[in-house]
Amino acid sequence: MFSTLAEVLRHGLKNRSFVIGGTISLLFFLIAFLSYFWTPYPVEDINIAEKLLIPGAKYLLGTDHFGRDILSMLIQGARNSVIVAFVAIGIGIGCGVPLGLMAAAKKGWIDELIMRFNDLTFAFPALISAIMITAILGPGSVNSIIAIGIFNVPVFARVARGAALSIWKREFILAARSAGKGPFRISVEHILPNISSMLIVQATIQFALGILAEAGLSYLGLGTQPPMPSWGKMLNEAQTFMHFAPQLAIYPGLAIALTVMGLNLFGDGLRDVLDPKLRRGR
Amino acid sequence: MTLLQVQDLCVTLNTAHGPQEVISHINFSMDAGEKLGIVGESGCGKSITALALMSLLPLDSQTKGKIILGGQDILKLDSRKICSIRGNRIGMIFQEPMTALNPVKQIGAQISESIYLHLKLNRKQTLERVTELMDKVGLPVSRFGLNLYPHQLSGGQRQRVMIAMAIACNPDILIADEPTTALDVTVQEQILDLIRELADSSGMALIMISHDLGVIAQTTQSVMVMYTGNSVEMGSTVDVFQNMLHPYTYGLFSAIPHVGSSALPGRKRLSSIPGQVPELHLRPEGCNFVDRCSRASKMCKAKKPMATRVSDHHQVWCYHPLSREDKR
Amino acid sequence: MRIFLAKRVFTLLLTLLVATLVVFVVLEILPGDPAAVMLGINAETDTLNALREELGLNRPVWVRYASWVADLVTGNLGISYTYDVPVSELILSRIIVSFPLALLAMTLSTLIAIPLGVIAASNHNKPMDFLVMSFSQIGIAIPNFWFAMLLTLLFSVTLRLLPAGGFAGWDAGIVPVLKSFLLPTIALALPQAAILARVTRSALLEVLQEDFIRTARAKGITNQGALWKHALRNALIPVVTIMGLQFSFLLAGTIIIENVFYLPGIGRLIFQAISQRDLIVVKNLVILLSGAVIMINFMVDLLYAFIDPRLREGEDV
Amino acid sequence: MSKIKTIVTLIVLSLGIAINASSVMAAKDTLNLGMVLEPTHLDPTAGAAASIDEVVYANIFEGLTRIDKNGAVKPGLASSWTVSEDKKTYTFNLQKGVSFHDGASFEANDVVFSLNRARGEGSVNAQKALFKPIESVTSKDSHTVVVTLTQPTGSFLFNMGWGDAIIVDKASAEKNKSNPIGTGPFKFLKWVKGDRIVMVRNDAYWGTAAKLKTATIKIIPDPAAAVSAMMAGDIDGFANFPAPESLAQFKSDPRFTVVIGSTEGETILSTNNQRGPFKNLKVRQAVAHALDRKAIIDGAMFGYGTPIGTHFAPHHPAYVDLIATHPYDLEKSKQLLAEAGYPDGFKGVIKLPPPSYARRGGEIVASQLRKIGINLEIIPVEWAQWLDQVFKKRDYDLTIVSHTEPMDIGIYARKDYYFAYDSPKFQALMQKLDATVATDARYKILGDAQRLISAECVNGFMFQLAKHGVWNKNIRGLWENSPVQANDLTEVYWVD
Repeated sequence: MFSTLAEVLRHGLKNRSFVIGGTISLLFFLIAFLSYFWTPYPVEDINIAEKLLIPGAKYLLGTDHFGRDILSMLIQGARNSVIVAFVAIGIGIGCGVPLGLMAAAKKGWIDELIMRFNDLTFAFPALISAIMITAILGPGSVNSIIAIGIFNVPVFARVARGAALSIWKREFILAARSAGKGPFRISVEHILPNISSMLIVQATIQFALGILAEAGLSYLGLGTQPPMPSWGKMLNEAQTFMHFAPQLAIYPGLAIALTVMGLNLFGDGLRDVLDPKLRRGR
Repeated sequence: MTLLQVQDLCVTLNTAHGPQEVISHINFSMDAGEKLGIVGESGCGKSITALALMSLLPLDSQTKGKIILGGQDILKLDSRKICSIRGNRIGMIFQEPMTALNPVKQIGAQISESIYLHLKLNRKQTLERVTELMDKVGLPVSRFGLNLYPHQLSGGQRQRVMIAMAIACNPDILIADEPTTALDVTVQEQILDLIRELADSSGMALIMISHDLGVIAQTTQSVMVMYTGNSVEMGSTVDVFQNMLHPYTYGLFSAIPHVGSSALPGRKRLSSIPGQVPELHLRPEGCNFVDRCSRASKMCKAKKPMATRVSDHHQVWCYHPLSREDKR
Repeated sequence: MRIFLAKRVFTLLLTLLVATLVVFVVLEILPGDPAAVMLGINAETDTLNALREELGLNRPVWVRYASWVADLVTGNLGISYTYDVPVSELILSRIIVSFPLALLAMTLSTLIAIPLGVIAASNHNKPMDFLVMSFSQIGIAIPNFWFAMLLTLLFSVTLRLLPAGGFAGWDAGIVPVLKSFLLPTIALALPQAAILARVTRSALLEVLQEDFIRTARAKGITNQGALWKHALRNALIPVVTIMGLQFSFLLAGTIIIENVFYLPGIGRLIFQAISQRDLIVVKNLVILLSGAVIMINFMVDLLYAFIDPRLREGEDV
Repeated sequence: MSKIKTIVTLIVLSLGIAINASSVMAAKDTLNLGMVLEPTHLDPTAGAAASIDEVVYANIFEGLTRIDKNGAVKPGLASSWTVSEDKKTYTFNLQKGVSFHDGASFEANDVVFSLNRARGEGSVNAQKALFKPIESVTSKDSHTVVVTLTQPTGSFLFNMGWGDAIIVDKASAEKNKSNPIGTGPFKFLKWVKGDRIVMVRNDAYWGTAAKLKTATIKIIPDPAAAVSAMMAGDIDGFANFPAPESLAQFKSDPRFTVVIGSTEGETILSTNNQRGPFKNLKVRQAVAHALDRKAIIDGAMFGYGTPIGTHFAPHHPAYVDLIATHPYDLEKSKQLLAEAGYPDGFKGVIKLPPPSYARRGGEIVASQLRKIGINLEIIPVEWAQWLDQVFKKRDYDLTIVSHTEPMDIGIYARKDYYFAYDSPKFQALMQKLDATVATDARYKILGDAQRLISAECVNGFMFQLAKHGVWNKNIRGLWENSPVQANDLTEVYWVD
């Protein structure tokens, strides 16, 4: 199932959404990486004299209400979104996948317990659990990572469990069991590689949702804190200027939308490439 | 009166290696009530022929040639007219009963669907028709309620439901695409007997598709042997079985173990046909069977053989058909 | 079927009990003292103690937990610290906003998403499919508060057709309420419809490859007929799952939309209650929500059994 | 196809007209006033939130005295009063023929009950300190009350005008939180939590009746939603508009007038005088020189706000302009830091409460102090955490808050206050101020107090919060300034 990277690319390049999504996502990661070395203007410095300038030669995309260059903030914001979404997925996979695998392997009351625990975490909509967490630990990008991460755990647990259950029914698993392997080793050696394509696809989609969640949290003032810029915060602060300086809201909104769309397209393309059943259909 | 005429049928499908001609230049005709068998290894295009007759081929396929049913070429019909033929004039039974029925719909509803569509009976008449069909296929409604779901029936029983659905509107032709392959042997016999009885009793023409020569022998009057999309030999079942001419047909028959043959003196090892069935896109220039044929000549490699008619109901596509001596 | 129900109801109650424990512990470690929030900067320490006594905050932890669970069972949810009004009344006044809004958004989203999903699936890889997919990509990608802002800018500020927000109150009649619900419903429904359309499409594509679809067509049913009569019902399982998740999200996850349209819904009540440390409201509201979500999941399970007969013997999906 | 299109456009058009028509007719004697913060309840004697007073003060509840729009003390329920020579006994003659909204009559015992309730042990009154000087409250007859003080208190009449000192009826006092019963020109009608509070004219009012029939206070916490609500005509006006950045747009819109006034809100960079480097006066002076007040006002408040050099409201006659004592001078600032032993600066923490003046002001102050080497980590906190960490436990270096209580320079005399400023000299000044009643003597003491805290740079005094009034141009009678936390609607009416 999990073919080598070269083969994935070979098939991928024929798939439209894989290509478009891939380029946008790559661009997004490059920008985020770039922000470590260079941004057109330093992001921390506030210079009120040049506030709310419209896009021009000096500031390509204009300046915000504190006179900071919007382009630099977008580049810096990209880094923030990558980190928040990336680590949040790490938490989601790190805790969710083992839970899902265990639920599928053990069945019985452990499965029931994990699934009910899943329902419980789904019970608290992401935003509310985020608000609770930031109220306890205080706002900040670290805490929003934890909040989004926690929300990812049940998603990965559910996906991993669903995929693992269908693999457990397959003959080659019976063969492995008859060879005396315990459920733990089977889960790691046989089940995990077979559901990894599903997990990768889910990861890209959760990455996109992670960026949206971070934007939502920043909107409520709970996400990344100054002086570190974030797209969500830029959008939040731009609201009151909607009527006479709309560009403040358009650029971050576009950045979020484009990145999330790119990641989703890439996820779709990846699903088609990795899932043999669908590959034949294209 | 010829019921069905297939003239020079060619079907091209999109595959991983680009468009490939899956079946080429298939010709045969059938009279009302006739029983034709189509035999060949899996992948030789027999199911594709059946789907072409039902015009159920995937959207991105191209079909050339003519299929004349009751005087009109169904390949030229628009989708609405074809729908009025499918299930009404031609019925089909599929191979895999476990997945061929809708798991969330009751069997009674699934059978009555084509009756509503084509015969336009009212509820009461349809119910009677369905009960009658259930009895015909050996699933009396007293024991098998119409509100049962597919997962509550065994493989054999589901195949009987499939048959009931296929013959619901008394079609002129019934196509059975390897109906018994997925069943165990004991049930296989019952299903084959059932199909044969139904075909005989209602005068339906039958096209039996199988890779099992025994099934073909039991149920058909004439047979067509196919290999990688071409028909290699066609004729009455008796002629082909006793006086096979094409090396591939001969190879097929010699691969069958005969019951008790091991007790005969001078036991012969089962001979298998050397080499592999070529991939669709790697088929040779001349006759497709050339690389595996012990009698292959230069001519065979150059050009695909034309049909040579040995008798009025036996023809073969080979430059060096087998003679009687070779078969000792 | 009955054991299936009994088992589920038991796990339901167990989960709720665990939820009460989790919520209580979380709120215990929440820093900040409700009394201080109410009395502000100049309050003196003795007034703070008087208030804390009045609110019963000084009782030991276990006593407070036990009395809360007892109250929960008897349905008396206590008095809100900040609003000094019975919590049940406060929550009720917010449910009559959030619940209809969630219902409206859910219906609109389903009415848009299922047909779009079917259209996309039935002309797979054709322009229509691409159109629906790009709509759904855009729908998912746009942050919903940005979309809400654009809606208000267009319909309320420039066209002045609809109010920019606020809730007219049910006693003001149906029309004003629907007018104030129109924009929030669209803002909530479109992103959900985008997700649901994608799920419907991929579920349908999966089912359309099954053998029984070919059997149906072999019976003379048209492509569309086979899709609506046979494929759709089989594709409902994943679709219903997503709808279940979406409805529980719509109940209280709409804090942002309630903020943009200043609607007095449950989302904002929770957000306000947490920042004002109105712990009684937070505790009871979160439990109510968990109960509602678990109830929704339970109903989704029942729907599974209704849709797919194979599930009626109690095996889990 | 075209036939269908015409029908659809017809429907949309008629829908549009119908909606617009209904909202225009009903504007005459009702008012929709927007407010940002929803009051937690409606009893001003049991909560400190300014939003409570902004709804009920002078509208529903009245006190013995009343603060008018210029901050002067006017007669309220006490029509007149006499003060004894030793300034320790006040005799209030009460208005006659006054009744509470529930019909109960207003007499002297209501005053006795209200004042004793506010200063008693179990009192939950947020401004209990206002009643500390009271020694006894007795009613001489049904409409005269005598109040004796332990020591002369110059601001006693002003204090009795606060929202926390309103007079309630014993019978309805406990229920005031959700069903306020007062003597004011408006009666409470209903409160849809999270959405709006509705008041109607009290036709049995003892004084000049209110001109409005109904007044609705609409709660809109989100500044962007406030802008849309005003633009869409849902709201008639905001006494104090939350988003100063959009005022320019309201000015250019013919439908609205923008009235910029002042408030009692001294917005300061509160400094923890006992914490690390800030113990040292030179460091505090360095900070004072590093604050560019004009940039802070332009950046955070978009130019609305008057710079201040001390903790006093500039519009008050006793104000002393001390901005010149610490002008903006980075070089001097760096030099002072070096003298104090921090040549290359130090790290610190600034905790910011939710209001936008704090969050935006904090970012600007942090970037300004970064120029002289003071690197501040910004930690935003909810009010609950601010009160707990900053106000109670003093776990902070710097914070930004606007003290909106009127005449509150006295807080610098409280040793336990979160500034951690303990100056016996200042405490003595405050005692002297309490003892003097003559206005010019009081103003002189207030001047010395202002000079002292400015010289000692107790806090970074930045600017006085402005009042951004935005309302429909046909409305008259709304206050320009807010000398006390209130939205007095008694004189509001429509013209056109």
